[in-house]
Amino acid sequence: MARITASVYTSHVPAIGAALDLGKTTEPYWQPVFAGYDFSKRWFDQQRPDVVFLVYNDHATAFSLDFIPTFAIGTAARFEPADEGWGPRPVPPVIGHPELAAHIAHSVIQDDFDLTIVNRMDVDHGLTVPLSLMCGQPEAWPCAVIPFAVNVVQYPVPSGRRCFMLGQAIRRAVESFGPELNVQIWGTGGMSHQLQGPRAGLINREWDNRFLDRLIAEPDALSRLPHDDYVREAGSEGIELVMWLIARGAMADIHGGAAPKVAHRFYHVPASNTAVGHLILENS
Amino acid sequence: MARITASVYTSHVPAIGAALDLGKTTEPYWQPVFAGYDFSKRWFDQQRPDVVFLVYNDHATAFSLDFIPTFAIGTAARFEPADEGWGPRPVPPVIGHPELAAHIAHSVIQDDFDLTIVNRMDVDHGLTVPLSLMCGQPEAWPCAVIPFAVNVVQYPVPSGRRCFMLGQAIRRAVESFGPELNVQIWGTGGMSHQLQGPRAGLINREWDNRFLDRLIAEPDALSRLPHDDYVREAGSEGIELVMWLIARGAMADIHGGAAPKVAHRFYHVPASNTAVGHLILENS
Amino acid sequence: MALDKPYKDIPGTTIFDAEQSRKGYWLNQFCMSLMKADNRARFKANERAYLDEWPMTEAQKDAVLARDLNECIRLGGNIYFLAKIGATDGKSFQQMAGSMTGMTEDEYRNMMVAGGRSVEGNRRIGEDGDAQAHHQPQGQAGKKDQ
Amino acid sequence: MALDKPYKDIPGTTIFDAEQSRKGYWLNQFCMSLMKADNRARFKANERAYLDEWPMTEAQKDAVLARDLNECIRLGGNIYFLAKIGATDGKSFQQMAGSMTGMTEDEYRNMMVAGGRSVEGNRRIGEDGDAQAHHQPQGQAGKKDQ
Ligand SMILES: [Fe+3]
Ligand SMILES: [Fe+3]
Repeated sequence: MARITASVYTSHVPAIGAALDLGKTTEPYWQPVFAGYDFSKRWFDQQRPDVVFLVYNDHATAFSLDFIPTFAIGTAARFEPADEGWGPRPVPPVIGHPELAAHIAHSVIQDDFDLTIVNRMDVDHGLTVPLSLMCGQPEAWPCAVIPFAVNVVQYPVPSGRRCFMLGQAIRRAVESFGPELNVQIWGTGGMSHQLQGPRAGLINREWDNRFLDRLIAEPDALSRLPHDDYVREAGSEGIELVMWLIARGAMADIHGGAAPKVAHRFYHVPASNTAVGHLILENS
Repeated sequence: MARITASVYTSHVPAIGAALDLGKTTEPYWQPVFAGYDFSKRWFDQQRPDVVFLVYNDHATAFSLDFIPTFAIGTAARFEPADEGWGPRPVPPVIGHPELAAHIAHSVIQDDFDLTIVNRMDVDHGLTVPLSLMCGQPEAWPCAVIPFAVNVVQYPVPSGRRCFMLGQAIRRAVESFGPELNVQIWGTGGMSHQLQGPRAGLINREWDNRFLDRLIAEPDALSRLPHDDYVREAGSEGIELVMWLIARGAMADIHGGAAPKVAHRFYHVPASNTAVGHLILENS
Repeated sequence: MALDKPYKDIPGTTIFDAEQSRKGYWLNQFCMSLMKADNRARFKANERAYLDEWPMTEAQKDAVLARDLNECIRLGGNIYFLAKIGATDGKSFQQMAGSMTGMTEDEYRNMMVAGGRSVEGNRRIGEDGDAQAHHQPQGQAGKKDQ
Repeated sequence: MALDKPYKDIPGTTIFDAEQSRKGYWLNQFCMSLMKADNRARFKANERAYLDEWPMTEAQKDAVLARDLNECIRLGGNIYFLAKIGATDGKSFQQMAGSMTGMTEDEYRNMMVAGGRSVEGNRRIGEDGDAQAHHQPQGQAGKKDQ
């Protein structure tokens, strides 16, 4: 039986990818950011997941305004890093897990989540930067990845509550998959940032850390936070944090299990325009 | 305030479109089919709706396997009739209603339906044949049309129950739109038909008529019918009937209003491979 | 997979689910390509050469060349995609659907005019309806080949 | 429209909803076109001519030519789409974001290194934070033009 063993939460700032790709990780500006992931890389290496179910958002890369899916699951065998206007990141292609992805799609749609199934798409920094942060710079990514894209660009975006419920459905789906698999679920994006208008550069350290506290200790209550709070308190792009609730909803304690172990927690300001938050939760 | 005044249900057989486009409507084979819509055309002409919210499915036309949205709402200003391999049907372009469509998308997504928003797509016979049946062959379609595409091609497709709940959310959305508009909602596809395998040509007259009875009188109970019953009893493509439940869910009686008036009911076998069913329900 | 797939025991019927879709991905995408007039012309000029441009299995290519729609469906094809081959050949949906039963065009058309195929005996594999495996092919078209 | 849009009273912030999206459709689709190297080259060779290929409003074209991102956003642009213009110009997200505040690159970068912009006074229109309309432009870059 496939099992979700852990969840990982992390910002996916494009400048982090650029810093990594251009060899700037030891510069004074970037060193503290990457230091926050030293533990994570060792941890990931020990965990050896077979599959990462990676929740992220597309940033006007694979999806233009012609087509805006609220939730899209990638069921293809392979996804190429996208050219976001600077050329594709020099990272390996993403190898999918079509069988598990199709199984999850089947189960979750029967659970009344109206997914869009995607068999061809390129993946942008939202997906590849978290992989780089957790896996470093390997020749090939060490595991299969199922891309799961959430619309957080055009409003209305799905509510935190909807995301949290979806995470629960994903857990049911994974645990009904026959083959023995070690599956992790990652929620990416956030933390506080705003990339537009005279309010650009907003950072709310207190709010972010309270979000991390509550994500660990009271995710159910946190999932009821309205969008308005995210935008007002954590910036217009802080809304990406709803995606973390998908990963959190898939953890064992939401389904009657024991509380997760906090394996790692990290917070740093800034990376480019953004506060970097990062959390690793293990199921016992 | 915008109001849903009536719902229309009809099969959308491609051969009906071909018969119409090729001037065969008076041939003995086709005459009884079109006769069933004589009342409907007069009725439609009297009703003069401003907008038709048209629920249909795409038949591997706008959506290939690259991209399979469970529910897709067309928010564009205009949609062209698609070339399905025989050249586009000689019918007018479909003029959308971007404001109402965007309003419905906003409202329904906030109601936890995970729509895909589509700003560019061609529309196939699933959408244009019902328009032809109800409006005849005008120079321009007499009202705006919001295309709403449901995946009933690749399993799992949304359940009847999910569709019925969605109809209710659509009603709430329409009735919260400020401008005064006469809106109809149409559910298309079905009735019994199977286009594949040694069981092709299946027709289940008793089941179809029972479906019509129950759609009128006990839609809530009907919406709980599992997919399996549709396929087993009404053929593999009979599953399209779940789309009728979206239109039915948007009627007033589901929201505490009076039972709808059955303005018209029609059933005929065959049109090509398919049983033709048709129903008009008016809110009082 | 412990999924709810009750539709596996319906005779003469293949439900196009994610499993079939994966199997038939390139077959179906090839079919989609026939929505463009250029591609239809290139396909008709040399079917084999056109098919060889696609990463389909040999079995899928053979089934397309033979216009064996039952085999195409078994190999992951979906009827709405396969219909683009029919459109290229100038065939109607009724001709395509009929071709999967073993009936001649007239036989199938007459069955439909008479009210279509009955569901009796065709609900579950193991009953005795005309869509059951042991009654195939059903009509004269298939019998000619035997 | 009686929709729940509580986000209308946040200072210096435009939420990209269906209304903005409709307004900015062609502006944003123009931006998407810059993801192809060919189009970037054509745009750079003659910006005005390239823009004239798109059914954008004159105001949208002018805002793009002036690289006035605040105006682009007001006219329906979304930052992730507009970022393709920045990429074409070789600008980072930090440079683009900073350009909307009236600060110089250094001023904005220093603000971020010092912990970013505070939310105090910037939650609601009518408070007195630095993102409020009556404090624009915030830095030296904007002041030069006045
Ligand atoms: Fe992001
Ligand atoms: Fe249909």
